[in-house]
Amino acid sequence: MKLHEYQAKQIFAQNGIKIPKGKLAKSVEEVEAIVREFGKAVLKSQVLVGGRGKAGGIKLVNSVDEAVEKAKELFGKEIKGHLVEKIYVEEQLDIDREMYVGFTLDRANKGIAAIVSSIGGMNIEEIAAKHPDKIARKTINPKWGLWDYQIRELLYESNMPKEYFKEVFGIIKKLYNVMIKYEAELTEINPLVVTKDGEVIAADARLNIDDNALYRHKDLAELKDYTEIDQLERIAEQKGLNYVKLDGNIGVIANGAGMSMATMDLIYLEGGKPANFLDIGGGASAELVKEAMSIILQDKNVKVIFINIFGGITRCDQVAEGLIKALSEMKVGIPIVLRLAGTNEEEGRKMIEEFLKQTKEEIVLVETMEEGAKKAVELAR
Amino acid sequence: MKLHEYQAKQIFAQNGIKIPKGKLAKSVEEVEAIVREFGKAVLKSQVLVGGRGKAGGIKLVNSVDEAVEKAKELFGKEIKGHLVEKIYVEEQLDIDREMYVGFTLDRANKGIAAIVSSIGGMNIEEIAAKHPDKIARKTINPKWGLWDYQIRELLYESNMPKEYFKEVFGIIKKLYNVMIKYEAELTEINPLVVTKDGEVIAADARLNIDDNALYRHKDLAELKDYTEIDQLERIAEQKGLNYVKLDGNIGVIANGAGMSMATMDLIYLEGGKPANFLDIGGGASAELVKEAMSIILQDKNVKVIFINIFGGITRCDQVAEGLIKALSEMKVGIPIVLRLAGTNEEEGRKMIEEFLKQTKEEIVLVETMEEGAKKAVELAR
Amino acid sequence: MAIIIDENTKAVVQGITGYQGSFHTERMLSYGTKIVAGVTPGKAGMEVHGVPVFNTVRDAVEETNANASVIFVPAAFAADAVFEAVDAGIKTIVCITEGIPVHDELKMYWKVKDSNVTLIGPNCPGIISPNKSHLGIMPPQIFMEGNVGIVSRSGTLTYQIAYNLTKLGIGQSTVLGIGGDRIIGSDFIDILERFEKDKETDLVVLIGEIGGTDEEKAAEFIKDMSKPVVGYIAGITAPPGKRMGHAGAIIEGGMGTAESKIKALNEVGVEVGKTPMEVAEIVKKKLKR
Amino acid sequence: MAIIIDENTKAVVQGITGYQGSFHTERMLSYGTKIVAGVTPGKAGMEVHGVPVFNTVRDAVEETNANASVIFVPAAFAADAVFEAVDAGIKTIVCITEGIPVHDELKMYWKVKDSNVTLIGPNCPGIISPNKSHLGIMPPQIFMEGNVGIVSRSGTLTYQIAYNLTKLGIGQSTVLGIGGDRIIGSDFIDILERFEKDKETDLVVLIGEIGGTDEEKAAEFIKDMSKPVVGYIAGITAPPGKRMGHAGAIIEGGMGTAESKIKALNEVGVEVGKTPMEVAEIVKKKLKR
Repeated sequence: MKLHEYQAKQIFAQNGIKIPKGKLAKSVEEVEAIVREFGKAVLKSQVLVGGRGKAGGIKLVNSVDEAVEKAKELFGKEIKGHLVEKIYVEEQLDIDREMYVGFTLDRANKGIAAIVSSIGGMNIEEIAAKHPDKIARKTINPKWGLWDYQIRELLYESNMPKEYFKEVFGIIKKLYNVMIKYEAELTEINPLVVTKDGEVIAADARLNIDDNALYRHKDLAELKDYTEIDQLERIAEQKGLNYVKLDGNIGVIANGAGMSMATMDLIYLEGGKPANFLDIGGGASAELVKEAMSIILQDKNVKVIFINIFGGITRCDQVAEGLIKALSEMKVGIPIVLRLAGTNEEEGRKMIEEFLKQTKEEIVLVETMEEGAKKAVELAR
Repeated sequence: MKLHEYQAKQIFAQNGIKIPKGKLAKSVEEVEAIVREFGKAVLKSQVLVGGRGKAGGIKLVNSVDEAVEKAKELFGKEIKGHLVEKIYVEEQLDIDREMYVGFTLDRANKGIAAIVSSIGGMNIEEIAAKHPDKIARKTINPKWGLWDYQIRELLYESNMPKEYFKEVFGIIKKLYNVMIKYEAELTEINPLVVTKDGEVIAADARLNIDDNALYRHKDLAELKDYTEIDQLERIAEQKGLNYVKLDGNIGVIANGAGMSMATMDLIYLEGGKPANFLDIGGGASAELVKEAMSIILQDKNVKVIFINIFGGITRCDQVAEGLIKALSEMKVGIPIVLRLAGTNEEEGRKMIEEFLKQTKEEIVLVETMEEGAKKAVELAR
Repeated sequence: MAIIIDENTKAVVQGITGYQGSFHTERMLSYGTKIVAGVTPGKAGMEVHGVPVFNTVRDAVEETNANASVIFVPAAFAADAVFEAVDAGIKTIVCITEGIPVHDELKMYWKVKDSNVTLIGPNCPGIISPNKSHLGIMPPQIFMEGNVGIVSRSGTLTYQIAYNLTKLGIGQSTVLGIGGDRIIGSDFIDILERFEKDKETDLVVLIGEIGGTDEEKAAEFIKDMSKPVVGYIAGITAPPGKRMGHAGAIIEGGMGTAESKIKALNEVGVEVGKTPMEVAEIVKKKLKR
Repeated sequence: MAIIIDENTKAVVQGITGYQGSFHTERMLSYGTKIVAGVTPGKAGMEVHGVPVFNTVRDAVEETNANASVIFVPAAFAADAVFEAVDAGIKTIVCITEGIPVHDELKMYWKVKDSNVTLIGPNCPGIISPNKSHLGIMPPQIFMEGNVGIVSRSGTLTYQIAYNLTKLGIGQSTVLGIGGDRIIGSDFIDILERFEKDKETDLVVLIGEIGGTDEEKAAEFIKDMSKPVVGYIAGITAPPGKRMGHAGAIIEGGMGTAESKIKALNEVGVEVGKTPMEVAEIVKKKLKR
């Protein structure tokens, strides 16, 4: 779960990291009032996507009039597919230098990656590519946590100027505490700004919390911004389905994440385009199959649905039952390619064959997933 | 550093462990006022020594008159060599059952020993000897800390009745947090009481903090009760000397803890009794040697002083200088046996030989520590 | 032979009294797996499908000499269950539980590593050495004893490919899913090392998917393997930044694409099947040589 | 041979710019010890007695290939210094610092254990292999090269006994103080194991003191040793419950008395000298046989 900048900054501040003065606005009027108070300001679109700045989501404003004008531009604007509904209004900083501090899950080394750079502002991959001497990286072993010598190594190896050592040392320590305390997958300050007054301050803030750990962080779970998630994906999540919307026209339902991806890939290999990823998981009930159908049918691009089931724990008869229920309760109107294999395959196929005698919906039963993909692509043309 | 029961209980309470209602009294009048408020009460002498109860330091009182009478008895009483100056007045508990929970440094296994018993009240060695089936012990590895399965194992293995599982589980967890948070060497609840109302409550509290860690726990360091420490030992500590008073009549000064103990042992082997342990440490200055002399001379039992120096970092000439200073500035009046070996031995011996020409004090120079001990025992007779 | 589990495997089921634990215990038992004990705190003395239940893994091991464990406890208690099993002396742990917080998984990883314990999973379908032992939630009837090892990040896809092999008359030595999470106890290399040493295994099928760099690293290891490896990678059509079901199946910062994985495998001589069927056909072709 | 350190030991001094660090660096250098680098954060580029100073141990190791470290940093920073040395690849650490919080010492113990690093100390006088290398604060002139190993919990007492031996013409292979704290990196058994394997060592002197059960455990190990061991135990007259200087020298709960230690050692055939002089005499007698 990604937190908005304004939410992450609040948490940083609670954990002793300095942040600029700022207030959240949900309307042009609120922006106006805040800028009237601050004088000069920065309007920052609160959308959960990287590269907001370059995409025009951040505006410097030097007067109330300018603020109103820019706020009107920003509200309702779409940034990389994300609608701006909230603007975080911040004081302008007198920037002397930009730096970077971040922590992220280190899959390869089974730890926490600590990354520090003595320059910042651009994204970290860019810094790594262009200024390898200004960046330092280290894996923190979860057994022992972060120790002072590691912070010193990060500072020296990133060629951090000595005058910022003490401040940045403290910030690295505090940000690591945030990473651990809130069970984050990633947390980042970019840029970490040194102002002309010599203050070291988090000018931006990223904090992504592990969804699996949210049950231990109820207060954070409440911050989840559902408006940021595709509506269908949100509904699917509530039903316990893994659904990702794509831009093709062949709806996919499969059991297992790998199987679902493989099904999408087969469609692609046959020259078609999958409309989604949808994993009904292991041991799905008839009810869940029905829900899966209903979600896919809400995607108006879908011209054909390919249901690909390999029954292990999942029983093919349950899948058939769910499918029949769905077809009985709603008008589908597009062809369905169905492949059932494994546990109770026979029973499932028989149920479908029976059902086909009494319905006008089109269900094509196939033997293998390869054959099914071929058929689905044909039908989608 | 040992905390008093009332201090430890305050810390327990701050960390979520239930304690009985109680107030500290430093006079009979204060006891009277508190018992007037509480009705029935327990008067508990606050002395830093185990087995207070058996030694008569704890009194149940059922009326204000009784409280006054008992308080008068307790104040000024000596319990195992500790003077009662403070009484902790507590409500009386309606005890249904006594249990035990404790953590201590586990030298042998390099961890934290967790000890739980489903019975309590007597000391833990006694429980272990008499009721081995009611006690469970486990080493907690500092790498991983205490995990829930270990608490469950402790509960099952100590045959803890099921109805107390949940409460005691929580208390074990909280007490471990106290152990770690305050860097304790030992912390213990004995007895952990179940009242007739089913409340689980810490009826006693022990908490010993690692002296070496006190710099990180300034608030605790301030709780140190210097009245509990032998005055000479206190002065020695402030001077940076390791001094332990014993009941013999031969004062001992040596460099190094092992060397000091060996010197004491030699005296004992020759049939004498050491008056103290005193380690001046490595690289002692002349000043420190003088301080060591002055501390030993305050012990009126001392009839002879044996100074045993093996110079490594410590220089024999420095020791000689310190001794000469001491003898010049104060009247010693008892014989000194001096053994100087190692670094600058010659210089040291020469200085002493010169000094002996102009003083009336008796200094016997010996070649070996074995010879020195023999001589000291002779002179003490 | 087979790897990790065989007829000498004696397993404890942690969380045996739960719905999943009980259901799969019955299935594993009926396959012939030696499930010798169950563990659920507070339920000692019970029996589940004839298997005695203990309060702690330590008790279970003392009574039954179990050497393996299958974990079905809820995500919130899974790390504790792994730690408990390790400290009780269990040497092989299969953790089925999904949805475990990743910071817990990091601790699990290092705990088993410190004690030289093999952890399969979490969030995995388990492991089967056909006709010998099955620890997990796989459909055992589709497998057949033989000389092909299968290691996979996916569950159903594994079944599909094993099923295809079985239909072609090709049996398996051991089949296991290493799990779909970002931090797992055993990765491809850990398993490939064992297949390389296993006398019963002549060829290995590696089933990967997008996310992480585990397949790329495996390729480096495969370079020095004596046994042929056939691959499959799912997720060619997966868009970056979107999790495809598994927490680990996500293309992040340009890393972990199917393309890069297929390329790495091809470069060390691994034929990568385009479809599950093609994988089985390549295996057949290779075994004939 | 000798154990732990010899002429191939190349050491870093952590805390070299402090008073103690600088003073003892000079002494170690003048004995011929290879001190190749010093570390003090922020002081890179300096020299101390001709030894180059680095900001981190990692830098020092990269530049000089140091394989050992002597730590003189203040107690509050000692655990961090040990961790830093381990992660920089140092294989032998001698920690002189005294007064380290015991919870820090627990972490130090497991950190070095995890990485198979040898830690001597903390709160120890160091280690000397006469005429080869000296890492610590011992008075090196009293030692003589030879065939007796000395392992001790005490500093000055070690010097006294080594001095007695040297006076009798008996030299030492390696002499080391394992430290006076309750939690130390290497205990008697760790060192006895090495002396047992060391070809240059024919006899071992073990100098113990009250507190803990390290000597009792050592006795169990000595039972199976091929080389003779001679003992000394300080603290016969120490009263229970009082620390005799060293944090570890305390009789607690009836455990760790000199009597129990002497008994344990005697039972496995170790002659325990009553005085430091007697120890040297026993050694002389045993070597003559």
